[in-house]
Amino acid sequence: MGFDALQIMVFRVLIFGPLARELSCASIAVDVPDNASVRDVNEALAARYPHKSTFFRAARLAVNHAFRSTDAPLRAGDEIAVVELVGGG
Amino acid sequence: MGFDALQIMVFRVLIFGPLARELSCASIAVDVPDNASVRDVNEALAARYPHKSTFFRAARLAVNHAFRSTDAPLRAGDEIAVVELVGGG
Amino acid sequence: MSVTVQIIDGALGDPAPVLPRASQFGAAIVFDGVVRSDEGGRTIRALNYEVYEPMASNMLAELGREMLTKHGLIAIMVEHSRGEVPVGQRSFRLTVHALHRAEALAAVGEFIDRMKRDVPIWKTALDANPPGSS
Amino acid sequence: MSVTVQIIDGALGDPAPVLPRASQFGAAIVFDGVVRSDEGGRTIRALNYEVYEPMASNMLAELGREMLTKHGLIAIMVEHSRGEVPVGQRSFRLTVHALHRAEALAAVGEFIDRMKRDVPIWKTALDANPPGSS
Repeated sequence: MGFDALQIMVFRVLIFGPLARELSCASIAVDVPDNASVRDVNEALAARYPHKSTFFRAARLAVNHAFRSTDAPLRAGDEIAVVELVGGG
Repeated sequence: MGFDALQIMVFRVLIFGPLARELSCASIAVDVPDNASVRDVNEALAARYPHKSTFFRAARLAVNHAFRSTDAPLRAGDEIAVVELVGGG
Repeated sequence: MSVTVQIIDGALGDPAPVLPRASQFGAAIVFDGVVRSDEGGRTIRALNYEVYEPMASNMLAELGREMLTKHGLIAIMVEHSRGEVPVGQRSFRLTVHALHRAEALAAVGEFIDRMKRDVPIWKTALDANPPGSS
Repeated sequence: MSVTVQIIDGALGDPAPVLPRASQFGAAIVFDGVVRSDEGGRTIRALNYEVYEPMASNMLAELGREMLTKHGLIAIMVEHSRGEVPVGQRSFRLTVHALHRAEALAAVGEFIDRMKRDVPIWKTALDANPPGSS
């Protein structure tokens, strides 16, 4: 039909801790193309919060409760979470 | 009187652990000159047990419950002990 | 060889009698993390721990298995609090049994460093004097 | 800041409740040394510890004070057995309270290395099957 590229997936990306308090929410909805990878979610988050784009581009994302490479493809229904820890002790 | 150099001190040097079992005793009597240092006790022990002379020359001695330098002078009545540990654990 | 992980609501209790009669290990370490009153210069009354489950438990168990293999441990037990833990109370406990002290100490240090970096648990300081209270 | 040293006849008992409510320290480590059944390849029933007193207690206390200062610890407690300790029982316990885990772990490792080298305590293995028993 020529419209394949318009297919999108919507994810509600979970956020926690200081980030959740800073943004006053517990999850962020992002749209990515149907063939998106983890990196595309980083970029979508960065675009959504320009003042935190550096953070979101580098942030580690967990997919279905495990860390994935940034190239890993996503499927509709995947649970995505920003797992960026502050460390310290 | 010309006989000052004949003055001696007698110490009963305490030994423990594997060394005490090997030599079947808990202390070794040694004679040293009146102006003896810790090193003289090492040498007297080495002379007493020629087959263990290397061990006794290098063995750490405690004097009155503390480690001393090998140059430290001794006085009659000092409590001397061979404190050579095997380490490990 | 065993790995156990527990996420516990609130402060941890007293340590279990961690040393059953056991002739196979030579060293046991119990590490307790305690909430300090001073958090980055301010006085707090508690820390609140947010734990992303089941990822946190999965990763603690995986990390435990990795330490067990790498350091040749006999057993490793992890307890971590979720929610509010008052100052002076314990929020984390790591128990390691090993043949010798060197591997037990190495495993404790490495486990905690890795946990801080990789396991999805966040802490928030709760001020002793919340805004508007005084 | 405190250093305590105890020489105890026979096996050590259960750990004291080492964590009184304390808002000043962040990390507590309890290290237990347990008598293993295997000592240099042979099966033993116990270890016998010979302790040269008061030098051993003096040196343990001195070493504790040195670790306290060097690593900035809050408290350090040492317990060591004297005499016979059966396999599976504890013969040594070191408890360290510190602000952070790094110094607590460093202090435990260094204390034990130094103790093995410098503190006049000797151990003798008591065989499971003494000569003539079978």
